[in-house]
Amino acid sequence: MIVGTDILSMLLGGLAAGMVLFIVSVGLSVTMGLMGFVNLAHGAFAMLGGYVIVLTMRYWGIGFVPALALGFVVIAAVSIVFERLLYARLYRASELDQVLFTIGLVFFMIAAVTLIVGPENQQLMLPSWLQGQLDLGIVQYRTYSIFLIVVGSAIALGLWLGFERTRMGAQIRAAVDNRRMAESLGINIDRLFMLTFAFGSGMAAIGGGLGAEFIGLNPQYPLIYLVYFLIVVAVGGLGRVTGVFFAALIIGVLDFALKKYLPQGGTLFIYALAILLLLWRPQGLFGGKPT
Amino acid sequence: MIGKFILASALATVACLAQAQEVRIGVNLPYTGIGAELAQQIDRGMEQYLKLNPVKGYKITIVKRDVKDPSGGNARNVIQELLTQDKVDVLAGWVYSPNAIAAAPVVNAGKKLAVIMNAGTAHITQMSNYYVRTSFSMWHAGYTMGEAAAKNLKAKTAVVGFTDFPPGKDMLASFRRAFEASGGKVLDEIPMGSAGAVPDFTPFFQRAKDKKPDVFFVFVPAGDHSSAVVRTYGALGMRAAGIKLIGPGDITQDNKLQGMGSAAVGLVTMHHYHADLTNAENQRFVASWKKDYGADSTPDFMAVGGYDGMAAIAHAIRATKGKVDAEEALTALRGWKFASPRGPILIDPETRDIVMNQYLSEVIMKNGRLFQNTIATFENVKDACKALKIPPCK
Amino acid sequence: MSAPGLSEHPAARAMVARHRLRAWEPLPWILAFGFYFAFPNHLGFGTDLLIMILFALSLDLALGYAGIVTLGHAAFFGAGAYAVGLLAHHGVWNEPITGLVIGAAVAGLIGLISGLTLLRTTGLTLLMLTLCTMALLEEAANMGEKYTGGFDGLPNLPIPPLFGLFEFNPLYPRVQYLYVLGVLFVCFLFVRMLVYSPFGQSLTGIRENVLRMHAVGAPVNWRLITCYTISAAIAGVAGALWVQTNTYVNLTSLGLDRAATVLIILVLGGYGRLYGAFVGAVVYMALSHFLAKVYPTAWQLGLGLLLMLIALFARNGVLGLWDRLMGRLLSRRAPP
Amino acid sequence: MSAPLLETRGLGKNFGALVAARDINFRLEPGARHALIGPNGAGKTTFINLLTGVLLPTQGQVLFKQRDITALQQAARVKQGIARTFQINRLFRGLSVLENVYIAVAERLGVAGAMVKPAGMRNDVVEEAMRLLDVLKLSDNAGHRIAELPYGRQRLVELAIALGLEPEVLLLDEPAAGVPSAESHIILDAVAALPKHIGVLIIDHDMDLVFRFAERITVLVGGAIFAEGTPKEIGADPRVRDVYLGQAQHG
Repeated sequence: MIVGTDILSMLLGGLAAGMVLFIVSVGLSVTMGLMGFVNLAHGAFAMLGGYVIVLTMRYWGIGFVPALALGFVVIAAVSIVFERLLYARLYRASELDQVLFTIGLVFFMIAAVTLIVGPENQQLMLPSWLQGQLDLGIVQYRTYSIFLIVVGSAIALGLWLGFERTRMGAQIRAAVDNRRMAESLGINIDRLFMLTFAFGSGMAAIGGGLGAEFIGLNPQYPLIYLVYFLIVVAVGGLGRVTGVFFAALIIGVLDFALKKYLPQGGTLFIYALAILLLLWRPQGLFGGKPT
Repeated sequence: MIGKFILASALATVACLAQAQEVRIGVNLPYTGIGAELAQQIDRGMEQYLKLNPVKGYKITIVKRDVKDPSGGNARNVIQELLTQDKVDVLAGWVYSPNAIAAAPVVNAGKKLAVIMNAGTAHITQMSNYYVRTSFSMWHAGYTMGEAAAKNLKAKTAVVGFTDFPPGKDMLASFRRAFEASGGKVLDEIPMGSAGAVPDFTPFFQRAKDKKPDVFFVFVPAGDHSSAVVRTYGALGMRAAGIKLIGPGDITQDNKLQGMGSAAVGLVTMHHYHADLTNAENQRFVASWKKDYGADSTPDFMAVGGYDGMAAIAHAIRATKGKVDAEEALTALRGWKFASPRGPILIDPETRDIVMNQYLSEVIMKNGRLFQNTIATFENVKDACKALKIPPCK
Repeated sequence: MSAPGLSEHPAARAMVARHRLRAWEPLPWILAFGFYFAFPNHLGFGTDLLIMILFALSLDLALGYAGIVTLGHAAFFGAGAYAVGLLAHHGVWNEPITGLVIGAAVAGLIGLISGLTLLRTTGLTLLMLTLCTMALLEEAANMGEKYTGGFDGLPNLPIPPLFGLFEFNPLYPRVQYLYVLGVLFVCFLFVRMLVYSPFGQSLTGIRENVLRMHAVGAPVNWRLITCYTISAAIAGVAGALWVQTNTYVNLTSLGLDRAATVLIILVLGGYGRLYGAFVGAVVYMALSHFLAKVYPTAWQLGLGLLLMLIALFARNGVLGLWDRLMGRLLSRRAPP
Repeated sequence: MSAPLLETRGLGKNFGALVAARDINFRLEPGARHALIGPNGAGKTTFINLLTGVLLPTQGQVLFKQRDITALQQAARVKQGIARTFQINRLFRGLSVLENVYIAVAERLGVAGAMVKPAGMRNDVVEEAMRLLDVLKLSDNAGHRIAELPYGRQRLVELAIALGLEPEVLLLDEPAAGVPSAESHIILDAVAALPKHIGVLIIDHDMDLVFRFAERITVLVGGAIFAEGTPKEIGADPRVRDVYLGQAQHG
């Protein structure tokens, strides 16, 4: 039974981390799939969202859940401004220009946050009902991790339904698969992209807030976790909600397991794993047909 | 890769006499980037020393240069330029050990007194004969804590978690050696990610919890790492499981302590300094600090490294009548004693490293704020790495 | 059959003449020499600058000419650096010139192997693969502490005098500066030759339209692998120089910081053009110097803004901007 | 009937459940002027991709001069003498017209991998590229970058690049697509003036072009050959009229 609870606690911890990865990365996957835009600044929106959530809770005293909603709205609105004014100019630019622009944006945001808020880590004050341990019968585990797993699953289910059942979801799927075809069917790609971008950034903001408790929140956040977000997206396949979901969970659990059972290996395994997966399936585990 | 930054051309000058002899001190610290906070502590420590103990009869000019990061490369260029271009008489600074390692050949070629005010990897003082250290070696706290954990805290088993970089490995080695020599047993050693970013500590702590040790000895860099450690320790219910969290003073760094909240109560640490020490020197130091930088600001062990470093330089200046010839200055500093805010200190005549007290403290809640309560004092502790000649120490 | 006038056509003449030395081309070298005499106390900085130029030049070959968008070029810099560092530290070999050859060979070999496996992919996948490969090497160097010194690196490497005559003085790095300048010059000539050769022309073709290159029967993958290997070898030389002139090696030689910096430098100067690396390195150093003075805590802010502006408005960096300004001036003077 | 230059036998290609090409038996004679027509989605581009080696077939064979080239890569087929143009320009937009053609010629002459001698000193390559541009009346534009040219001229560069490969088989994918009608005669003239020994397969919607140019027409519908014959026969075939000509409003 020792071994059983051991593995169970590892699964719970890994799933919780994976859920955060999923919530942050899903928007990145869809926008990259739609526009082929290499957006390395996605994590910066997650960071900004995290700051909005943590700081409004601290200074305005609003609750955790309302703060999450506020973070979503604020960052979605901010990202629309960025998208219309800046990103839109680069849709047809080369990959390299997109990489540069978004790296520049990351630097800019890191510096801006450092100047305005400060370089130190911001601590999220969890409401009391999320603190401590929860007895699951077989195993006692961190309440907040269980909360993340529940919330992450609900979000994944909601997104999946939205993708499969709504008109806009259908449009997005069509546009990811064949953009020119979708355009010729009268889908307004620019508008679709703007909305997806805003939604994805808003989700990232929620992810930034939800993750602050255990992956921290400081100005360097967009750079530190960039590689993880990109690995999730690349492995999950561009523009695939379910792909990103499973990729995030797999990476979350594997990363947790490797750190717990083979901490001497450092980050070596996760990089090696990403390389092997990408060589095996360059379009991602759940990616579409190679075109 | 970034070459030189004459960062703050702010030349802090303390002029006493118009025609006083000038002594130029070249300070290398990470004034920008993640180390900026540390640089500020050391800077203020130096400033406080000069304010509380003016060096009369000499004009002291401080040339500050930014080394940005622990890459070694910047520090090396900065120190080369301090020597050849700014013609400094004394070198000082060094927050990061790799910078002291990388700069050693330049320091040797430059033949100037070089005072290390923070970097704590044990063997770096042996890389140049011009290095004098007024901060600490990782072995000071680690080794003493190893003994104290077995003897004072009566622990039989321990798990060690450490950030996977040289100071962390030093800390692991020193703690394990002393703890096992005192009859304890280290059940597991867990490398917990790199110093560059605060990791999610959950998997590492989960592993430690599964081993059910008496104490969990953790070393992480001061600052954001330590807040996350305390939080994860609380969230995983390790205290309820009967596991005591202990470590060197880095995890209860003074200027971060109040931000940790009540989760920090009960932490037991070993260090050479905390701001709640009750000696007269420290009370004068802390009072002056709070007056100058605000009541919320607290000096920490880095500040005292800067304070004592400047004290050493001042002693060298007086002893050499302002010439600060390296050989003469070193002779003067070997065996030099000083009443520091951290208690009495001595520069070991053989190793040029510091000899000082170590304090075992427990965090308690007192008058609504977290307070470090000294439980036991270990006097005149030497760097055990060099005393025991454990490689790479000689 | 061939009209005699064809080879006299201006376009043909431009093509025939494009590899010839232009009047201003000695200028950077004269400036580099001038620096030696003008700033004898900044030669440590100057040496690092020259090494960065060489590194950026190597990246230009892969990224600027062949269009391989990589985020992991520091892997090769680090490979060259560690090759030289490890051999010197363990007392196997430390002669400088042959050290460069070894650094180039090791980095080139890693370039060849990774090129064989990675260059089949493009876009995000390639970006991630180059990034992860570099991170993997960095972590390996960190973990192989017994040999590599881990995070602390290998200090105090014994590097003997150049040609057995010229000592590397750590305090006054005159020899280092001239040595690096000489190596940079040789490597530059080599890159220049490649760029103007038919091989270089076909790399540009791959960058401009890879599908068309397939359709003209070009062995695209082999060309890319060849280019990537050469580029890696030159980066290895830069890394080897860095170790020899600093007499130590540590993890920063193959981190993301270095890879990002070299990318920024190249783009700032202008990629796909021989002198972009030179202009970029000088501008970056000057800017970081200036901004760090004015805004010590956040020169990143200025750098970020600059990158965004370049990506948005000044495609292809300072030299690209210069070209366009000159183009506008010329067209105004001489209406078409 | 002489031996065919290019031939397919039972060629088929499936994308999952979708059949893009089915049992295609096709012959292109030396020096032929052959057109391939069919409604949208008939599989014309798939067929070209199968011929050039961009796609590998699910079934069947491709033969060039009666040798099986089914397994050959695209580059190897080019070396054998199969060249193509693209429906949408695929040019080196940042390079000059001369450099565009230079790349193709250098590739054919096998000097494109050479690293030492400057490209400009390969007089043979430069001269041949210039000669080609002269033939296509592009020499005035030789120094211009592609991006500076009007679209019609760019289409000519497509053709020049393909001719620089000295093909025996030339596959033209909608050579006049996107060219304003005022300029399209330039393309038509150039196509009409192609050297006689090249076997040309032209794929197009433009019936004027097809009927003016082709000696033989193949109609592709739903991935399979629907009809084949002379322009007269095809024009008179009522079934073709039904499925294609009428529907496409071209007749």
